[in-house]
Amino acid sequence: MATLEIINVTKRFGRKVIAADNVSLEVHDKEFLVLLGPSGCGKTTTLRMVAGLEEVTDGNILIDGVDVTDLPPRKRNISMVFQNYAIWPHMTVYENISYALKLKRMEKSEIDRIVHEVADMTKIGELLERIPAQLSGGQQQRVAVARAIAVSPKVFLMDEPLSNLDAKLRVSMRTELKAIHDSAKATTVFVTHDQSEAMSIADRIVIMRHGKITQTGTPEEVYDKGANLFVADFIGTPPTNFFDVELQRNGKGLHLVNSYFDLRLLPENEARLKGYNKDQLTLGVRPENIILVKKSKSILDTTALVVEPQGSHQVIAFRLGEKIIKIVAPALPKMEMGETIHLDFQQESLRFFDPESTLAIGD
Amino acid sequence: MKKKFTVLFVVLVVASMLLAACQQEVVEEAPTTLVFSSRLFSPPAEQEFFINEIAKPFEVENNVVINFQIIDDQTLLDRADVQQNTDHVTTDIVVAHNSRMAEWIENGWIEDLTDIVAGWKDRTFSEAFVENTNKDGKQYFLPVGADVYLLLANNKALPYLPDGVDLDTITWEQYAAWAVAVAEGEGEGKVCITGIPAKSWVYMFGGTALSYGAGFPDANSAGALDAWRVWESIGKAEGFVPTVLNIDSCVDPMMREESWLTVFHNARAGQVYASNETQFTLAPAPTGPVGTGSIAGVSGYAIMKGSANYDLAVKFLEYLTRPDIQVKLAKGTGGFIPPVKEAMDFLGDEAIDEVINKAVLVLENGVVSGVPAGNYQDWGAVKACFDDVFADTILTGADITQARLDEAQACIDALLK
Amino acid sequence: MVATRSKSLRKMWGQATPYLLILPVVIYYAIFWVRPVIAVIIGSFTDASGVFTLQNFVMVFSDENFWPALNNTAIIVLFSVTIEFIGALFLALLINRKFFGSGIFLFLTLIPMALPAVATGAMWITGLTAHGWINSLLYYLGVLAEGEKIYWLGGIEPNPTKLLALVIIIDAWQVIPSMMIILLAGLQNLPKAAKEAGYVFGGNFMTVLRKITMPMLRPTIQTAVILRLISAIQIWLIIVLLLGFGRIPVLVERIVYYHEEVPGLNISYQMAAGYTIVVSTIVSLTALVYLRVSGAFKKEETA
Amino acid sequence: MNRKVNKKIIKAAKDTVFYLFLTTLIAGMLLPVYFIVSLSFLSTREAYRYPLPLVPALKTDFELTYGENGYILSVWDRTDKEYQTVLDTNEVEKMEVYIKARLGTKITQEEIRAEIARLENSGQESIFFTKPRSLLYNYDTFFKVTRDAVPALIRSIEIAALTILISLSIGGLAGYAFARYIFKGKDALRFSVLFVRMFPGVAIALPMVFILAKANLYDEPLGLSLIYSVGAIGLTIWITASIFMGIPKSLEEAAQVFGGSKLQAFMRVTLPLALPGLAASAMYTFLGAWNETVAAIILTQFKPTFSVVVYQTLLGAQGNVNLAAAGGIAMALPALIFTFFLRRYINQMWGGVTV
Repeated sequence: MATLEIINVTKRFGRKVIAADNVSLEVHDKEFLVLLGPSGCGKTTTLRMVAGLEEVTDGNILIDGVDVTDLPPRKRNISMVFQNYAIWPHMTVYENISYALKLKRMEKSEIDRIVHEVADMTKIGELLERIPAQLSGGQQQRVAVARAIAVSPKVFLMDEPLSNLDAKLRVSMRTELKAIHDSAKATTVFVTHDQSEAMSIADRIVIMRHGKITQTGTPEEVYDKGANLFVADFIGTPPTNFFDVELQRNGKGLHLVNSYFDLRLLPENEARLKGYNKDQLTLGVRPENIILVKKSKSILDTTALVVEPQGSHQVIAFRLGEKIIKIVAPALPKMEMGETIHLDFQQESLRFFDPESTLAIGD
Repeated sequence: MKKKFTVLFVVLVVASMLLAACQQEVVEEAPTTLVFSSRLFSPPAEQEFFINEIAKPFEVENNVVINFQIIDDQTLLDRADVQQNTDHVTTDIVVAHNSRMAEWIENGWIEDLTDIVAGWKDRTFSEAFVENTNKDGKQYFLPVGADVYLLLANNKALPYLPDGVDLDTITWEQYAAWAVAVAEGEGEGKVCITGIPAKSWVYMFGGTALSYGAGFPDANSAGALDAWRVWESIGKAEGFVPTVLNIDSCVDPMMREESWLTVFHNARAGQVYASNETQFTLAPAPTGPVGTGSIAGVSGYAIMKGSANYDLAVKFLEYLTRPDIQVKLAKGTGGFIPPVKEAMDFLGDEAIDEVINKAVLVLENGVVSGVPAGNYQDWGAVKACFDDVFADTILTGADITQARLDEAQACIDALLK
Repeated sequence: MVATRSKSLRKMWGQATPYLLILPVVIYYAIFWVRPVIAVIIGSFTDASGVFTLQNFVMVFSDENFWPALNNTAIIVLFSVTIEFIGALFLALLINRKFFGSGIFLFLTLIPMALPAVATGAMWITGLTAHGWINSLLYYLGVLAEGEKIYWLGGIEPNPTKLLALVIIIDAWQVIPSMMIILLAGLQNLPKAAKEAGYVFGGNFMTVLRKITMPMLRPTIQTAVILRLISAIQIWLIIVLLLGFGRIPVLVERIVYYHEEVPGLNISYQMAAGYTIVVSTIVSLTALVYLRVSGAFKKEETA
Repeated sequence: MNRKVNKKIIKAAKDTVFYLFLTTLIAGMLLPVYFIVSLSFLSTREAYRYPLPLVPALKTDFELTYGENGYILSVWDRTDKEYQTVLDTNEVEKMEVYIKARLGTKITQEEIRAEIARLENSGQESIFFTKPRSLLYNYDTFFKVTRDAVPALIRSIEIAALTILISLSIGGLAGYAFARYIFKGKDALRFSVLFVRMFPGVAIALPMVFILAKANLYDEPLGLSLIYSVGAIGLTIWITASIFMGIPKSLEEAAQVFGGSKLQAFMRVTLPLALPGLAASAMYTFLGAWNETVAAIILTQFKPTFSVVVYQTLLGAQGNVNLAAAGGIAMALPALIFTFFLRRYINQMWGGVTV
């Protein structure tokens, strides 16, 4: 298998549009890397440049140390799963999978062996003689994957391969893709805008925005240590709650204050803000880190606006000025709409952001 | 399926090309081909006759192939234009109508045949057509298939024939009276003339005018006025078939029995006559004070300049204009008049000979004019001047006025070269 | 150094690709089309001796047949495009229902389109004449009494309205199939769900057609109408076949008239060239206006 | 249970009404076509009767009697329901020719003589006899008179195929560019392609022919294909553009990723998918090239197209509408066959393939 290096790659469409702006990243051997970001962030463009389907305006792409920037797709030793699968409607499943192998002038028996192998791996062994129109969405997706792994590429590219599937199928395919990756051991770049998909499947996540990489890290890193407001907001459902607060040094300790609450920071958190000398701050708290407490211990009292029971837990939404804040609480005790709730923040997982630069502080 | 289609398509293309290539070889192996493009003998039966009865003996004798093609005058000229101006002369002989001969001569697309004709001692071409076929004393066209106008009547109209009228000596006034009587009796006009612009009305009217001593093409002379009066009287009695404006040839309306009476082209009249001899009666065109007037049309053979088979073409024309062949051709093609004086000796006494005889009668004894198309910028435009008078006076039943005719004459004169 | 050069070459190649693909067409038209067209354009602006003049256009505009021709053309275009569109849409909607035998039905409706002019000419002329098959049929059906006739192509009395109507109907008969094909293909590519939703939310056939099918079909309709519009303005052959020149003058018929009927006049070439320029100007303006009004350009820009 | 039956009946009734409606519609649309076909089978005499017979006769009934010039031959007239005289002659050959050419009926001179003898021997005033019609007489004549009809037919197919090839390859390339690329001047170019159709072709037909002739393409099938392509390319570009637009670009990209060059991707994936639509667009081109006469008649001499030979045969078909009809049908037939085989692809023409 192989490594993939993207070095200072820029893509411009026309004069004005910059789809990828000086993107650099490295994908390790056998790694499952997810490019994550909202639509239009340049993740698909980046992937397509790796595939060779889009010309690189500037920069270089290396696969296994070899510069492939100017090579056509077929000479890059990659394969790809397309968003709409792009399986050829005029060929049978077998023909779809064997297309690339035939072009490589492989022995017929060898092709046959590989096709059956990947078909079994993707559980479409029964469907080989069908044409795509006779397949369900999930089956088509499997064909696309089977076609992609049949060529044993150095790099395996997936462009939102699950986005056309229904919710349930998406979750199960997600697991299967991961399993297939584990058995095929292919270096994989996977593009998605669905953060939960990314979290569940990735070895490493690259978060892109406006054509730039904003953060790279393991799912845990990007979840717990979002590099900026955008990442913190983008990762996790419900998203991180943000509060604009004022830093107030009050005798013994540092307080985060706004018109709704006054939070006295624990010393370790105070230490994180040591180098920060502005008096405005954006506080980020994950929904599960806002906890229900007794009235006596609360720093914030409010009324539940909506309660969504989820079985294992419940999501409680309440209004704070203009904002709707959502918290995740254990399933019991069951809250009712309109009930007064008493809340506190778990101090060990608070996130601090500079409201001007939006960058995280004190990591 | 798609694959099959592709294969089928490719096979089709390749096969057709191969076949075409084979054909080409066949053509190359064949003896000399003489291309004969004609506006004459266009009815399929006439084509068949020309190919089998006229061309074949010559082909056999001289080991040539006559490529006989029917093309209308305008296309023939267009084709000649392309051939002459791009040096791809493939046509050898053309047959043009006398109303278009001037264009051929003026463009210099055809050979001067004066010397050749001088060598043929056994035939004398009819003087009536010199104006069209010759220019500056040189002979370019050899006349063939002359025509005059004959009266053709459906026998259903005979009961309306005014008493004492002999069809062989009928006058224009009697013809008009007859037409009026038919219209009154049937409640619908039955006279056919061509109503679509730029067809034959100018000739139909011209014949009448000549009978009254007018020249051709005269619109406003005294004789012409008398002729207009004849037609005016038919118009006023609504004697024309109601669909007159849609008629470009009287063959179809006469055969459908939409119309019963007409004076038109002898070959076409002969064609209708032959379709049911027991149903139709053929007579010479009506007469007037100065005799039986008729426009005489003619077509002519000419050899294209640059023809690769000039000698052979001359030989074929020599053959075609032989009096016996002229007669054979005339008889086989519906009753054209052979415009060679010696030809009359070869006429027999069959029905078709009668058609020709009647036509010859008109040609010989009548007041005949050719078509002086060469004097005008465009003969079609001259026709239109006459068509207009018909459309806005006779057809609508309005009076013919001298002023309207003067206007028409101005229209004609403006077109003089 | 070498690497960057090859890269920029590749890039240039990439940008040039669409132009290279179009190049054959441009060359083709340059050879076979542009030269004659330029000759006609020059001809329209010069007199017989080759001197620049606008006289040709003055002649065209003051030609007694020009305004009737323009008028007739406008009427034919307006009615025939409308009728053809409605007829074609109706047929397309019908065939789109995919009933048993719809394939054969489709083929049968295509027949008028495949007939050569010789056949259609003979067909209508033998039909419309007073003793033709149409009157025969009406007679057998008892519509016409014995001896009674309908003069389809007009009797002695000039009746241009009737003739125009006839031309429009005959033209529609022949053209509807080709327009229907376009609309049919468009219909078949529409997502079914949108239409079904229309019915679910209480629409009847007409409202669904008007509010859902038609708007979604708009690009197809635009293509169909623009192609038809262009050829409808240039209608002439069927008119001349039926009525000869000059009875119902239309614009392109005038061009053919000067080319074929009276080619010998001193002014024939100038008139034909003038009419040609006028016609192509009118066609392009109409097409442009249509494309603009129907919003085809906007769609193109965002695409 | 009753309800079930009722439903079935209602469904059957609805179907019947629907198909009745379809039949009426098609009958209305194809009525003119029926008459031209029927006309092509009529004898010349019947083709000019009024009211026109609705179906061709399969036989001709004759009456033979004595006349002024010999024998009077009469035929049964289906319109007037009586025997009508057509000939009064002594010549057997003339009778034979007349019966063949005007009545489209097979008869030999011996048979005529036999009938005459029968009349003479019978002592009656008249006798009757019946002969079968040769229904295909007009077609027969048409192909007999039309010289080289078969080579011309093949040539026409070849020219149409060539035209399709040229206009699809050249126009298809441009259509592909308009469908797949965004580039400067795209709209202007697309509109100018349309402009070619806006310029009245009749005005430049002859000059175009001149260019061809000067390029040594006089009397060459290729030359005609080149001329026909001028008109066909514009339409082809618009049609192919919308076909290619309908084929997802990713299919082609997938082919590139899986080892194909751009060309291979196009040939293996896009082209097969576009083929039905292209085939249907080829139909327009085919019909255009097949029916064209104006340029063909000027530009060909030894290698005329089928349309030219038909034109030449029918130029003088006055008084022979049945023959003209036969010629028209003979010409329409190949085009109809072509249409018949392509109709299944037509559906896919303008929007391409749905995946």
